[in-house]
Amino acid sequence: MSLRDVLSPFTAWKHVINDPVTIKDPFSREASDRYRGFHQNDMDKCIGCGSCEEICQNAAIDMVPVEGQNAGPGDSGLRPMIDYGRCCWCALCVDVCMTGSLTMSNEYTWVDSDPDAFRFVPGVDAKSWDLEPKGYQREDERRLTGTVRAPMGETCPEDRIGNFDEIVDGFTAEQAIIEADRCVECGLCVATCPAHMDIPDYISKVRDGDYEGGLQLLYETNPFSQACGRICTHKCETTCAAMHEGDAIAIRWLKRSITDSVPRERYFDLIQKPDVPETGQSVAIIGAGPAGLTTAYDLARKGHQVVVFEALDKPGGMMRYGIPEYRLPYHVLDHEISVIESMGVEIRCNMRVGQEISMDQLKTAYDAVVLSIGLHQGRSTRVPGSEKAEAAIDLLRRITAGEEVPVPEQVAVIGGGNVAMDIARSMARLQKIKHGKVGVTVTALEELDRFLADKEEIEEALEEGCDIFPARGPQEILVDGDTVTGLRTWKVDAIFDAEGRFAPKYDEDDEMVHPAGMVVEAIGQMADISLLGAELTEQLEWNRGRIMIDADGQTSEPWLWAAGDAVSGPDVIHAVADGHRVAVSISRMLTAKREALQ
Amino acid sequence: MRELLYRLKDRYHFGTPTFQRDDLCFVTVKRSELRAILTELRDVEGFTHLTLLTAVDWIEEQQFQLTYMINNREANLTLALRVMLDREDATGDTIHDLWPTAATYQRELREMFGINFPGSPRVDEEFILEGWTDLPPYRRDFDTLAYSQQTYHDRPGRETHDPKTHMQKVLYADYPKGAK
Amino acid sequence: MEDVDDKFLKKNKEVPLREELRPRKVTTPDGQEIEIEPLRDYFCEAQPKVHPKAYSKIVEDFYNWARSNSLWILGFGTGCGAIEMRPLMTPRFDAYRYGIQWRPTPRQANLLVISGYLSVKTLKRAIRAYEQMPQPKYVMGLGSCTINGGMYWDSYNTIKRLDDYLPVDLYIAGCMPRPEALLHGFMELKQIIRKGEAEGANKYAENFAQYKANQKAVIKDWDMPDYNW
Amino acid sequence: MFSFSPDRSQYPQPGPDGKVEVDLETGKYLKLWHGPNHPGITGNMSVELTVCGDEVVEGKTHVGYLHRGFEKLMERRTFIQVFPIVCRVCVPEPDFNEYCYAAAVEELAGIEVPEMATWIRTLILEMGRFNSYMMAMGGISGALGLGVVGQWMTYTRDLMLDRFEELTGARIYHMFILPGGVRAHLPEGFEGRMEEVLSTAERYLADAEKLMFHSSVFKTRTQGVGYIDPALFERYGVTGPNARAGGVAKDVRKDSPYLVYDQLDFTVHTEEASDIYARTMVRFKDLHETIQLIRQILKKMPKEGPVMGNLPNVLHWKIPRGETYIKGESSRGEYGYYLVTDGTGYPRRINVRGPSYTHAMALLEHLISGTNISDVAALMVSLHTYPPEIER
Repeated sequence: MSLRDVLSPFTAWKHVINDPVTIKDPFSREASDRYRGFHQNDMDKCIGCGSCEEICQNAAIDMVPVEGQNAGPGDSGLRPMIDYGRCCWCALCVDVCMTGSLTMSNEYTWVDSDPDAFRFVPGVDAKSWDLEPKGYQREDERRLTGTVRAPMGETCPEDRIGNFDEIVDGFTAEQAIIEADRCVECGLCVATCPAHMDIPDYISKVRDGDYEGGLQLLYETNPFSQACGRICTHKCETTCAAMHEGDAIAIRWLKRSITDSVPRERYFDLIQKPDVPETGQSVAIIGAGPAGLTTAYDLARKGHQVVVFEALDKPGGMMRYGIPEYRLPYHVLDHEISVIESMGVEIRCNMRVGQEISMDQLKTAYDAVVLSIGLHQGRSTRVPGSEKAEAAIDLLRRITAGEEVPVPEQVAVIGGGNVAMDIARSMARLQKIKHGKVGVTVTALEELDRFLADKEEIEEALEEGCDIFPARGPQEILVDGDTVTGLRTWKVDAIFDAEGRFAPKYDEDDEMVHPAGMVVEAIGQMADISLLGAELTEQLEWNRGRIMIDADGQTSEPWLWAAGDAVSGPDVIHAVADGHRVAVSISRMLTAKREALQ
Repeated sequence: MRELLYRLKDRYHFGTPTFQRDDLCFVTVKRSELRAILTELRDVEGFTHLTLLTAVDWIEEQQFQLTYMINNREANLTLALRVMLDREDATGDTIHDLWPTAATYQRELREMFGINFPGSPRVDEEFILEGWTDLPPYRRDFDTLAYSQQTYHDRPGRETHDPKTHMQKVLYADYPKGAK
Repeated sequence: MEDVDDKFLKKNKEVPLREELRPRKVTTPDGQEIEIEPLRDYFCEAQPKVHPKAYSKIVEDFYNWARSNSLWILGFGTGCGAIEMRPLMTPRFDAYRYGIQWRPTPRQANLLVISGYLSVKTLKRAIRAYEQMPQPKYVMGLGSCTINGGMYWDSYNTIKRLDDYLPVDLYIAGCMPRPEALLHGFMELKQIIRKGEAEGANKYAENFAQYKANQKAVIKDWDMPDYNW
Repeated sequence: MFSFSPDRSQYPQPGPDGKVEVDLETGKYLKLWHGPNHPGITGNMSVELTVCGDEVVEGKTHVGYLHRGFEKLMERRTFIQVFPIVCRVCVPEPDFNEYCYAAAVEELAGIEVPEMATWIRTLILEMGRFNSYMMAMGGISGALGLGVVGQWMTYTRDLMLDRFEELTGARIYHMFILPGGVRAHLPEGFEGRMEEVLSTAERYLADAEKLMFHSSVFKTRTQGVGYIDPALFERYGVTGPNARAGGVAKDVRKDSPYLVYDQLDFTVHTEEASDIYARTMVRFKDLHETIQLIRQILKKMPKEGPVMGNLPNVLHWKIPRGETYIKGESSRGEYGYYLVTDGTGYPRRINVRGPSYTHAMALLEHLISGTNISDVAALMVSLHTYPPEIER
């Protein structure tokens, strides 16, 4: 033991003269900028998808309805309630939040003698830290769910323009799994889908590789899953939780990957008619489009006898005669319809109601009649010379039917919707085949970003060499004798007036002449209601040119229902939803009738 | 590592080894040979350090996997020997005389998995739990959530809603779901 | 197949009394023979009593003021939150300036801080520690796990609601709460005491049977007297 | 003649197996519970001592006061949900759990970690080591009555917690090392503030050195006390500073470098005496090494780059069947995670190999018999054990 060892501890005394290290006011000490303190939630951004609840390993989060937040497209109306008797401040909820609405402040003090007080809905129950800008936020690059859509193979524009082959390759199994993996299964899309398909469930089937189970799930809500997997307007993808901070899930392509992955002959084993007794009641359906055939499918599966009357050569309606083959190949549609037929649905083609058979005959021969006639008449711009213009819908039908259509070197299309793109791209293909080059001009009233057509459609049309002139109003179709020579347009300044009514204003100085050997009008369609006959037309109630129906699709006549484009506007998935609704309503009526008889 | 297993494989029965990394290998051995292998590895091959001893419950196969992880600190090699035991009446062989610290592991396994190690010191004494009356908790068939909810009480008053069903209730309750 | 309900209604385990707790005859080093019955010798069997208020309000207020300014905490780190008490004992946060200090034995403490989750094994010790503390005494629950189980909400070995087993006067949210939050909690507790609302100990005495029933429902090897102080 | 050594001739002599027959009825023995509520215990655990006079005849470690059943809870949680709970396994040095778990998951799931993230991980681990050593130094000095050193160490540790807070967003449970990377970059000006902490720490350590290693009291109480025979190291699974104090220069960081330790210069310090003094000394030197390492990391690390690799959607993340073991050198010795996956979204089994498990159980029980009661606390602290990682 040296003297040094005895003395050296005394050196600690030098600290006597040091400044104290004590924090004078520990109560108002702020935590660091990144501190994971109490939660904040931006009510405007939150969509109530429940991913935070899903990831919370403490079961600390409940999704609860709150005042002032209503359910709507892409918003469940629920908001997270956090139980601070459970929370561990790991911030996984912040990390996983699909919109970035959930954050954490750097507040950390909450004392209370009531143990039940530690629950609150951030953003709704006012707290002192609601507006605190500091606190934990996720770094931009870090996401716990994938943000980028799996790439989709497509035929390149040069290869696809000269033919009507399908453009989109569809996901490979690996791509489909990668894409399906991004889904957070919140189910917001289900509410948006008109047919309320079980989207998260079938996506999870893709993830698990159970395509057959997925197919059965699809057919529970949609007998046109193959078609919808290709040409659906996919409203669901506009409310996908993933779209807020990345690409929406490619729901449509995933649906397609299910239907493509199951061998065609397996369909008939997987989707079988349920074992129900024949009711002996029968239903006539006018029009073999998606609405009519969905109704037929549902009713046949309930044991009713169903006959579908189709005016044209082949069933499919607008899916066959309106949608070009490169988007929905005919063999897919044929197979789809054969599945429906396997339920015992009888389809009589070339039976135009009003000509081959009358409405009255149907009324007496069947227990119920469904009107699903679609929109097969093109609207006209009624500008000078418009009598020389072609209707897009007509032209598409003729192309499908294999009729000879005139293919001039220059074509002008009026309209900015999907039909306009369809006809433009179809004509472009025909031009390429006939003349070796494309000469299509598309003009529309709207600005490009407000076109009604899907973005991909526009992009693909541009890729294929169509010229698009947005904000051009048609003024005259120039005619030289019997032949069309071009289209004269003015620049559009505004489409609607101050009250929001349709009243386009033009800049007359900005005039353009689009030379064209053919002008196609694609500005909308209407239903051909001549089949109803004067008497029935008189009896029915109407609403702005459309047959008025109730929530179940029933018209003012007790035996007549209406469904599909003719009443809901042009959209396959809407038509399917209509079909289900009408089928349930008819079935209910038929059951009541049967029970009354017994 | 490969060379070591190659050297030993004539005398002992090994399953197919998994070379997880260059310095980490898993291999299944027979229970009857475990002690001899461990002794040889420890005394001859330099695997002197028992890193851990634990069990995995493969309830689907009705087996417990005992993992003896031993480490050669000079060569920095880790070898994990798996021994499969029947889940019914599981009994392992004590190695506390090779490594005294194994007694602790064996006590834990006895308590948490119900695997007995006859002869291991204090193996039947309570280790971590006190007054435990249920199944050994680390067994897969013991449901901790159910036990917890029945033994302790959650604070009442919580209720959650699934966004999908909630939206159905609020937005489209009258839509007929499917064709079924 | 065993009935599920039955499985969980198992009777408390019959445990043999620990060796040192058994009554026995002992020879002292100087040759005397004495009889020892530890459970009787070490514990008092009297039930807890409700602590009456002082007759005069002024006196009671004075008492409460005095109590609030001498929070002596039992230095028993029951769970992870204990690690944030250490900074409070050191100069940086220096809780001593507020009349708060840590004591090594329950006999000298009047505040039991349950620093986080309690495993069943620790609960038994915590109850003993609490009962050995002289009145008036207070309990503070620290962290989420004392409120509703926290992140151990599905654990088989931790209690979920502290107030089932001990009367809690104040909770501090956090996992774990920072020293500053703890200080806030102590200040809040002082306020409560000063107002005369920190009645935890009396609540414990009043609902003694209920608390004991709750405690015995989870402590399967109860091997001590019902109340020990 | 007055003697410092008391008369212990009446004390029982151990039998040939080194054990003493304890018969409570002889009245010679007393059962003494050291903990769980005891100032001289490292955390919430207890040692059941059987004493004769002031000499410990037998000691049994009792743990389980902090048992939360983590290994069971992890089996019920998805791979991402395990991430927040692993750090709770060890309170004073949680980062090792995060690292080992993340590395195990990354290995089995085949996830690449960006370089920047591995540097930040190394930094975090060294900061955690700093904290842990500070606790150990404070603990050992406190156990021997040098309260002021404990105060200094807690203060410097607290300064480091401030750095932790600004980097990770929390003081104790950082939850920063996500599988796939880390949560965030270094904040602006972090290096400067870290340097302040490190130089303050060095100042206090210089003082502490005088108070501890040059104090006659400390030396008398620790030198030659709590000797572990290096021959026992392998058999009792002694690793880390406890082994290094007995001349075994083993350190996982050096022997099988993980993260970026192969790009860092550091020395593995050893002592020969293998007693409390030597163990404390090794920690003290290692603490300086850690300070040096933190400086080195901050200097050498890249300034930018991504900190997160690509994760699949964590809400339904499945990992193929496999098993692995990841280890690292924590402040107490070899820390490891044994992860078994079975192809589902949940781990089949996770086993935590904490160094305290071997140190505080079999080893402590072996060492404790024959010591003086007053040395028990110092002995326990010198082994540097944290109860939560023993029982998990």
